Amino acid sequence: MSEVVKARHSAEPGDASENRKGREIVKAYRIMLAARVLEEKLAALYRAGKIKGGVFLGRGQEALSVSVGIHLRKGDIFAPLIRDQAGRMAFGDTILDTLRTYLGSSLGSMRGRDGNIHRGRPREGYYAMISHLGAMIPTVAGGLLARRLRGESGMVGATCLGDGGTSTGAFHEGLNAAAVEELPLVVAVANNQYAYSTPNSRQFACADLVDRAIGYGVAGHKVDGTDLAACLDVVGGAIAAARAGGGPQLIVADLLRLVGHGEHDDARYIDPELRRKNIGRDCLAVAGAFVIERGWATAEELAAWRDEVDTEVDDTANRVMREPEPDPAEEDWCAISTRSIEDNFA
Amino acid sequence: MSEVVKARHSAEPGDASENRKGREIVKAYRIMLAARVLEEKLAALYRAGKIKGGVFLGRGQEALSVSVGIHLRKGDIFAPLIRDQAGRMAFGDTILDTLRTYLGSSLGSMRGRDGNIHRGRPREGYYAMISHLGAMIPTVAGGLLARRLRGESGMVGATCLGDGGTSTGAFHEGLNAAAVEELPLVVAVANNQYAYSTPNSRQFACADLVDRAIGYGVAGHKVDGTDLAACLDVVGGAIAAARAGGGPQLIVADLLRLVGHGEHDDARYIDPELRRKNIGRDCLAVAGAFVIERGWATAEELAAWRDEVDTEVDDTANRVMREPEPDPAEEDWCAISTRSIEDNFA
Amino acid sequence: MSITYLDAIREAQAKALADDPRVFIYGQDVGNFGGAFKATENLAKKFPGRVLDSPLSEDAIVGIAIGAAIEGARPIVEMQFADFSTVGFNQVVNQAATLYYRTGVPCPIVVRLPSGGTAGGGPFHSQSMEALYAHYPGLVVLTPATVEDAYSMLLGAVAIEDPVIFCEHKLLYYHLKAAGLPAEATPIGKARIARPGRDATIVTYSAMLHESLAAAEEIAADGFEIEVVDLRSVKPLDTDTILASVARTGRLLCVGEAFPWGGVCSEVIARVTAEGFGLLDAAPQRLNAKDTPVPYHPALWGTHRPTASAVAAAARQLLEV
Amino acid sequence: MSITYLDAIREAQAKALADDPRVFIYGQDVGNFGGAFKATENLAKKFPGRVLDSPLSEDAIVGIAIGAAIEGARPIVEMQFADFSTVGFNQVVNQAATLYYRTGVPCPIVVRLPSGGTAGGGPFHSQSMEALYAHYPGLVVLTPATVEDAYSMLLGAVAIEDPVIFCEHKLLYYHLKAAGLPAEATPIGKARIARPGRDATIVTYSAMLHESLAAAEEIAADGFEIEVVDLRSVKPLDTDTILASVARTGRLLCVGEAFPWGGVCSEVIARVTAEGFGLLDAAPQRLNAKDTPVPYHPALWGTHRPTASAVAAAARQLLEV
Ligand SMILES: Cc1ncc(C[n+]2csc(CCOP(=O)(O)OP(=O)(O)O)c2C)c(N)n1
Ligand SMILES: Cc1ncc(C[n+]2csc(CCOP(=O)(O)OP(=O)(O)O)c2C)c(N)n1
Ligand SMILES: [Mg+2]
Ligand SMILES: [Mg+2]
Repeated sequence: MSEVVKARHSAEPGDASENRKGREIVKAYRIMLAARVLEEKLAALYRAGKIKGGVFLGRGQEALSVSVGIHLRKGDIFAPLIRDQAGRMAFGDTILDTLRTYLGSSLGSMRGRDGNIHRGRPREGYYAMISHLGAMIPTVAGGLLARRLRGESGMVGATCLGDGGTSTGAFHEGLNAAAVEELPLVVAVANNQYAYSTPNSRQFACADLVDRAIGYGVAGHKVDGTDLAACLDVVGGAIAAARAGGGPQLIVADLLRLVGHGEHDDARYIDPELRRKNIGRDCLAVAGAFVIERGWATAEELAAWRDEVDTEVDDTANRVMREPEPDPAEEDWCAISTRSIEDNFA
Repeated sequence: MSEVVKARHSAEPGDASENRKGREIVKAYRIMLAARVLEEKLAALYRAGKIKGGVFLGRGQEALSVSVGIHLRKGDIFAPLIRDQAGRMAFGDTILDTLRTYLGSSLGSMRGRDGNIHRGRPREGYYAMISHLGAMIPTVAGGLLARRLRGESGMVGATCLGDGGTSTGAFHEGLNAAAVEELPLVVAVANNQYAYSTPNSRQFACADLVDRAIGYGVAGHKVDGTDLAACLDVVGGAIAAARAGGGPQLIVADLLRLVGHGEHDDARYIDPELRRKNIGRDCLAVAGAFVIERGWATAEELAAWRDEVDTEVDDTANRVMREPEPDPAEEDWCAISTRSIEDNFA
Repeated sequence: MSITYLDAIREAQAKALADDPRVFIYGQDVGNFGGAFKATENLAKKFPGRVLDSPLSEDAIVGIAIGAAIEGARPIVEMQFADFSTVGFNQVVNQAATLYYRTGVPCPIVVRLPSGGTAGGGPFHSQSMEALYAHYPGLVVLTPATVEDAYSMLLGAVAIEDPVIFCEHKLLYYHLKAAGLPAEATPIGKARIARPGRDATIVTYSAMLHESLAAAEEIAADGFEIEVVDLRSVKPLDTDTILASVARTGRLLCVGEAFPWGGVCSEVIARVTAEGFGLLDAAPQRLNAKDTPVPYHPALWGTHRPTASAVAAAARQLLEV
Repeated sequence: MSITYLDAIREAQAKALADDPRVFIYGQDVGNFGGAFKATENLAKKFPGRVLDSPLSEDAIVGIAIGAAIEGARPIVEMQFADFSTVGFNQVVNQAATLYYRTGVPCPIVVRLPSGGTAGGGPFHSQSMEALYAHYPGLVVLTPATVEDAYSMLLGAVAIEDPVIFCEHKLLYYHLKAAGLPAEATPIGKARIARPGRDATIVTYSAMLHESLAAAEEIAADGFEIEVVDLRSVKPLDTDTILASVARTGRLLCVGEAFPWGGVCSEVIARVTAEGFGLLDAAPQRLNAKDTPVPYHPALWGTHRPTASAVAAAARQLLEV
């Protein structure tokens, strides 16, 4: 898997390139690890009945997700989707705010009005997804259009989607409109072979989802979603291409979701054959082994990193569980910002 | 342009093949001619203020349209769009019913409730389009699915669309779902370079709309929409492929609309360069010249055919203009068929 | 034997599939998986080839159902949540709802909408969309509140030739139970007196029936008898049954879980005041959810929606006028 | 100088573009062509790069506007016809309408809907969708009936931080004329007494204002003075102005062009009866279009919609009670 990466950095002297790559991968690995540990905590809290709302996890999809978040900069736009805990953290979301929304603290960014995967801070370029799949594609495109209209350049907007989400009209209209405007939009599709229980065979009939790129006139990229180095490379390349004016980029990563659709789901419908294939590898384990094999860290260091996050996650959860829940009596129950024209229902 | 056609029919002895082709082309030509004459009458009636509702014509698009209608059989489904007067007539629609809807006769198939391009007779497989572009694609797919579920086979469902219509979510969702079900659906796109005033450069960014086929896993076909023989051949091939179990077929015909978007529109926005190119040819004139050149008919015969339709159209219009308009007092103003549960507004 | 509201919906679909070869089911995850809420569990196995997983394409799902209906089939479509039907809205209101009026060909589709709020559901998994669909001519909009109605009204919905929006309440799926299923269907379009009374009428539907019944029970302790009318169908609306009740009680409170502007409650009040103004001893009142998106946090949600105690408070106020 | 309703809409957009660099226009054919109704004529030339033709993609159009608004822009979106906004419905009601409540970030988009019936428009080019949007929390829904309001309310719509559904009536585009444009804007959310009277109140909006004024004029010949209230905004609804009028007249007729179930009229009646029951001397009435799709044939359309004479008949009946 290092072949491609090496080729890309061939201008650098071998050692420097190797070191830089090592640092990048270790950084990404540690974010993946934090996301994984945090999500395991969320699952435990869910089983303990402590969570408000649903829990939908990204286990097995961290390599792709982190690769999107890590290549974005301040000033970029990111609209993560359901399974992007890793990408969110790479883009700056915190363990604290994650736990606050899941545990229903009134101090969370969404103040109890919305939560969990729907959280965001739009003013910081961190868009808050609506549930309707595909809807964030035109939204990010619009954010980019506005930035361009006011003279900005060099920014990128990225959003993630599942295989199922590619069947929505919103995906089609949004990507097509972005292509017409040549916007620096990156759409990363986590092709985890299922939409809830629906296998790809009932979702689309094309040989590969990346074949859609040509129909929009955008660049298409394929990547092994279980391979962190490959994801970092391909996603990094796509984001760089968008940033450089290459227009929209469609990335399709093949992988498997290693959990249920939500924590209520045992994912019995997943073909066990798939789990045994390359696609069924755990990207975190693969990345950890790779890091060790390359000598960028030792197994002991990896274990220590996990302990570190474990402690932070536990401490934060304990703290957040003592925070107040939102108080309906303190809510102003107004859905518009122009209070002077609020409608009154007697 | 005869190259492709010849190749397809090479199994037949040269003469027989040539004669069969001649008969098919002449038949198609005469339908195109009838559609053209009828539409010219509609334009004249529009200018005279006699039309109820709008007039949107298919001038320049008859070769493609007739090719779709002519290859469909009784028992097939056809959902024509805005510019399909020729295809409608090939599928069995009449001068009489066309004029009845445009002139607002109560005897028209839509009884004044809807009209003009929105007319149809769904019970006869002739679906009545709604205005929302793209919407008929899943509708036809659903009709085909129902037929298959009750054990029928060998049928085809076809619908037409413009370049602009391909940007709708409905196009994407409908074609994708049809591909998953491998339905015998044919979507014929009349790529007339503009959606109302919007040029393709503001509509999509792919090199060619037919490139979308691969993204759905369906067969794609390109054809010169100004060339009747080519249209008959390509559309006929696509319909035959669908009928034979080849799944959905996407046809993209390049052509130019030789009238305004509607009769209220002077189409000033159309690039005059395009008019001078091959794409700007009048398919009816091209087909007429071809018929004469091949010796399938003489110029005099062509003129006589036109006179014949002219007379029929004029006579029918005169007759229809004496027919009663719908009488609001006789309407039952009920939108559901189960009268017993009609809602009552005092 | 104890059967839930969800079981009733499943059984009705099983019966429809068994009785009528024209029936099929289409929607996301409805096949082998049996649907997000298990409303179609085992149906794919029992009726091979007639319970089909769709792509994630609400617009196409409804469009396909319409085409199938034109060809004489009787599709039942499941939206995974009512809220996602906004994406298939156009096909419902502009094609299904207009087909019969325009062409004379009816459009017998049933669109099942898992509706209403649950704790933690949030803005996109909690909506009550009956008013949106009822606004459009050409649709029948049903809102069963009981296990029996869930069963018989769904069978009724499949039986009629017109497009039906079938609003099932998710909160009732598992908790609401009955001893058995009705042998006879109540006719579509008839409301029902769920609790007789004489002092005031509460008109309601769906999950709010149960909050209203609880409120009536609570108030009964004070010696007031509240009559509770379960609309069952919001389009058509059984104005006669409502008027007859108001004639008995002279007081009207409408309770709905939907957003307040222009919902079922305002429609009921407009009809009662237009046709039964003289029957009213006090100003008719309504109680709806608050005019904000449905909040995700259970503590906020519990205040956003009308609860039994909020209904009781509103009813007490009405009784005091 | 004479300026039409359509001119006013164009001028308001020109002024918004000139005054505020954050404003841009996005929609089908709005660029060089100037829009299907010429509401943006010459604006692309005057404001290069700020009036953009979109693909034929209503869902993406609204989604793009929302994203732009998040980044501080003030997009004005044109739907070619209100009816086509059903395809962009989800983005409006689920993203634009919820954004502020959920995230605290406002969503200042304006969605212009060429609304209402015209002769020959038919089922898909004639709809009045104000009730659908008003039902959802988080939206402001404006329905200007005059040239002056079309101008000042559109400027007001661009100025506020919230998403505005701007329902322009196509029938008023060319025929309705005024001498000039107002210098001062009437505040958003205030209704207006369009004609003072004492015998009955007609509450109406958009094109129906003119039918209602004509009806009032007709009835004046019989010696009755009808007060006509032009709502201007249907969400928020200016209940105070309506109540004050009903307090003067004791009688209420609501007139709307939309479908009858659950529209503006039923909302107005529900509010008036809840808050002003004692003010009413007769049962409040409403007059809407018929409960079918809008027919295409002018002869049918003329009966489907309320006309001045239908309004006059309804008002006379109300006066006789
Ligand atoms: C428009 C829409 N329809 C239905 C749903 C309900 N839903 C939520 S997640 C999901 C499956 C998504 O599958 P995919 O896009 O492949 O993402 P994955 O869950 O596999 O990550 C569905 C159907 C939705 N969120 N939006
Ligand atoms: C969903 C939708 N949006 C907008 C319209 C309004 N409209 C009618 S025809 C048209 C242009 C269609 O262009 P195209 O699909 O290329 O067909 P053509 O008119 O060129 O034949 C538009 C925008 C519509 N009918 N449907
Ligand atoms: Mg998936
Ligand atoms: Mg076109």
